[in-house]
Amino acid sequence: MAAKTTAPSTHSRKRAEIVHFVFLTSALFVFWFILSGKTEARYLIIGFVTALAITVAARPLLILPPDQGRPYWLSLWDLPWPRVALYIPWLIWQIIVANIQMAMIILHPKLPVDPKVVQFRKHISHPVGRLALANSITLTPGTITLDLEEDGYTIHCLQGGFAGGVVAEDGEGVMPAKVGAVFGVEPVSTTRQD
Amino acid sequence: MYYVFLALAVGLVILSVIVFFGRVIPGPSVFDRLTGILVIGTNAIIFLLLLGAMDERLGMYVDMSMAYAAIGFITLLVLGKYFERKGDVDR
Amino acid sequence: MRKSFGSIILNVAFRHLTPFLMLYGVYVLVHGHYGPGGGFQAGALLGLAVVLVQMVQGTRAEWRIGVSGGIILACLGALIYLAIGLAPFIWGGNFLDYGVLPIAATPAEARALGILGIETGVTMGVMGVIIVMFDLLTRDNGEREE
Amino acid sequence: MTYLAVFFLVAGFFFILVGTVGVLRLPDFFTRMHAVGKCDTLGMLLCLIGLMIYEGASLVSLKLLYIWVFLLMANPTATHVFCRAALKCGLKPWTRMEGQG
Repeated sequence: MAAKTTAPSTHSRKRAEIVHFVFLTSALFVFWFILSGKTEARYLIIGFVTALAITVAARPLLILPPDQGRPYWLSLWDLPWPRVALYIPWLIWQIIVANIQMAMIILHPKLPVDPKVVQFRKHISHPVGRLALANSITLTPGTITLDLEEDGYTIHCLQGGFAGGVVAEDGEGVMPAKVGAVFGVEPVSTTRQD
Repeated sequence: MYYVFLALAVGLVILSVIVFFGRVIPGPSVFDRLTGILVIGTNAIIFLLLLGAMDERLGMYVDMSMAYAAIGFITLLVLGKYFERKGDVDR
Repeated sequence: MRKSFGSIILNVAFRHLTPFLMLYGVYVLVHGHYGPGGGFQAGALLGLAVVLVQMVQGTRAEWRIGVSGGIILACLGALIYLAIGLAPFIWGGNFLDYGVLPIAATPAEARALGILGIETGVTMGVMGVIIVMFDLLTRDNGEREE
Repeated sequence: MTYLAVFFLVAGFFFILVGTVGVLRLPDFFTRMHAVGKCDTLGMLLCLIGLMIYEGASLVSLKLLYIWVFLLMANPTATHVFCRAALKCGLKPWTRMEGQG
């Protein structure tokens, strides 16, 4: 499958590699400092060396398989952070709504469940976007992601009515549209995954 | 007042885990039983954190619960893979 | 662990979780004498991180250690443990008596370093054993180590 | 501040208990995963927020925040992996038949 985005040149890939390296090392080092909380030189040095070593070791993990085009960096650095930051409060609100609905169904004496499996398709180029969409579906009203193949999502709905959140009669549901708007618009330096 | 509440909360977590055995023991398929690991795992994290808050040593207990969360997550995945391959759900 | 496992969701999630899991394992190892844990927990965490990678990616895993590699790692860990444990004999100490080792200025420092070395040995041993166990457990039917 | 922390903890425990009741009452594995995947996750998250408020601004709160993010990512992933494994195993989703309660 060809990459949707324009393939970056060797030069920009080198640059992306360096940015990724620095970003992951500093993220790990900050994580170490939060964990350890010690400012003695010995612990800071051990932390820095460990962060560096893990970044080097984890380097192949964060490259997507090169069999479909060239390798791309799968880094948290790439995310469209401003839009993600706007998305998260909305997601949390949806989770709260979902849980109140779940509580009402579960505590209802008649247990009004009517499960149903639906499928829909949605293309999101960024892998983290797919993760976000699938996990958002799992966390929000009455739906769980059962399977995800290529672009096809299989959703288990607790009640038929809940399917409206992800698949609408005309066009796409609220959730895929929202996640697609967050992740899909900007061409990010990632390709499709096998 | 806070400590009374924390003690109550610890009691509630233990109650929740005990009630959950009502699903783990009869559970028709093996996956129903595995949900027990998921739920009891999350409850155990909360349990450890509440004990830490009661003990005024939350820092130490946070470390423990983090290790527990990580190990529980991976163990769950390994079990899921094992049973997916085996393919018999009525054990 | 030949076939890969999980869908794209797991495949994306584990890539971001693994480095932090490894770092947490090293933290538990280094700060073992301040909080809970130490060698065994650190070994479990590091080993499970490798198991996660092998399990999700199958044969194409980047960190493929496998059964023989795990056994070598475990033996190496035991060797380190024994070497550091027996080293004090040379300077006239007891087994695991690191205070006499000439590796630091004060006996207390030497003891701290010795404990770190011992814990590293334990970590490697546990890590190797866990990798071997999970590799055998999640192996497909009739599959053999080549 | 203590009251706010207690409020979050109470809300969290309410959802954890609802999740447990749901797992006992719902008819099949997939519907039970709804209870587990949603209610338990939110219950945990609310409890952690309560503890964070109780702890105040410190490194321990940051560690709690790390657990928070980890759970927000790991719990739905685990739920999904389980559902997928069960589906691959041949577990059929339960549906409400005609004439059944």
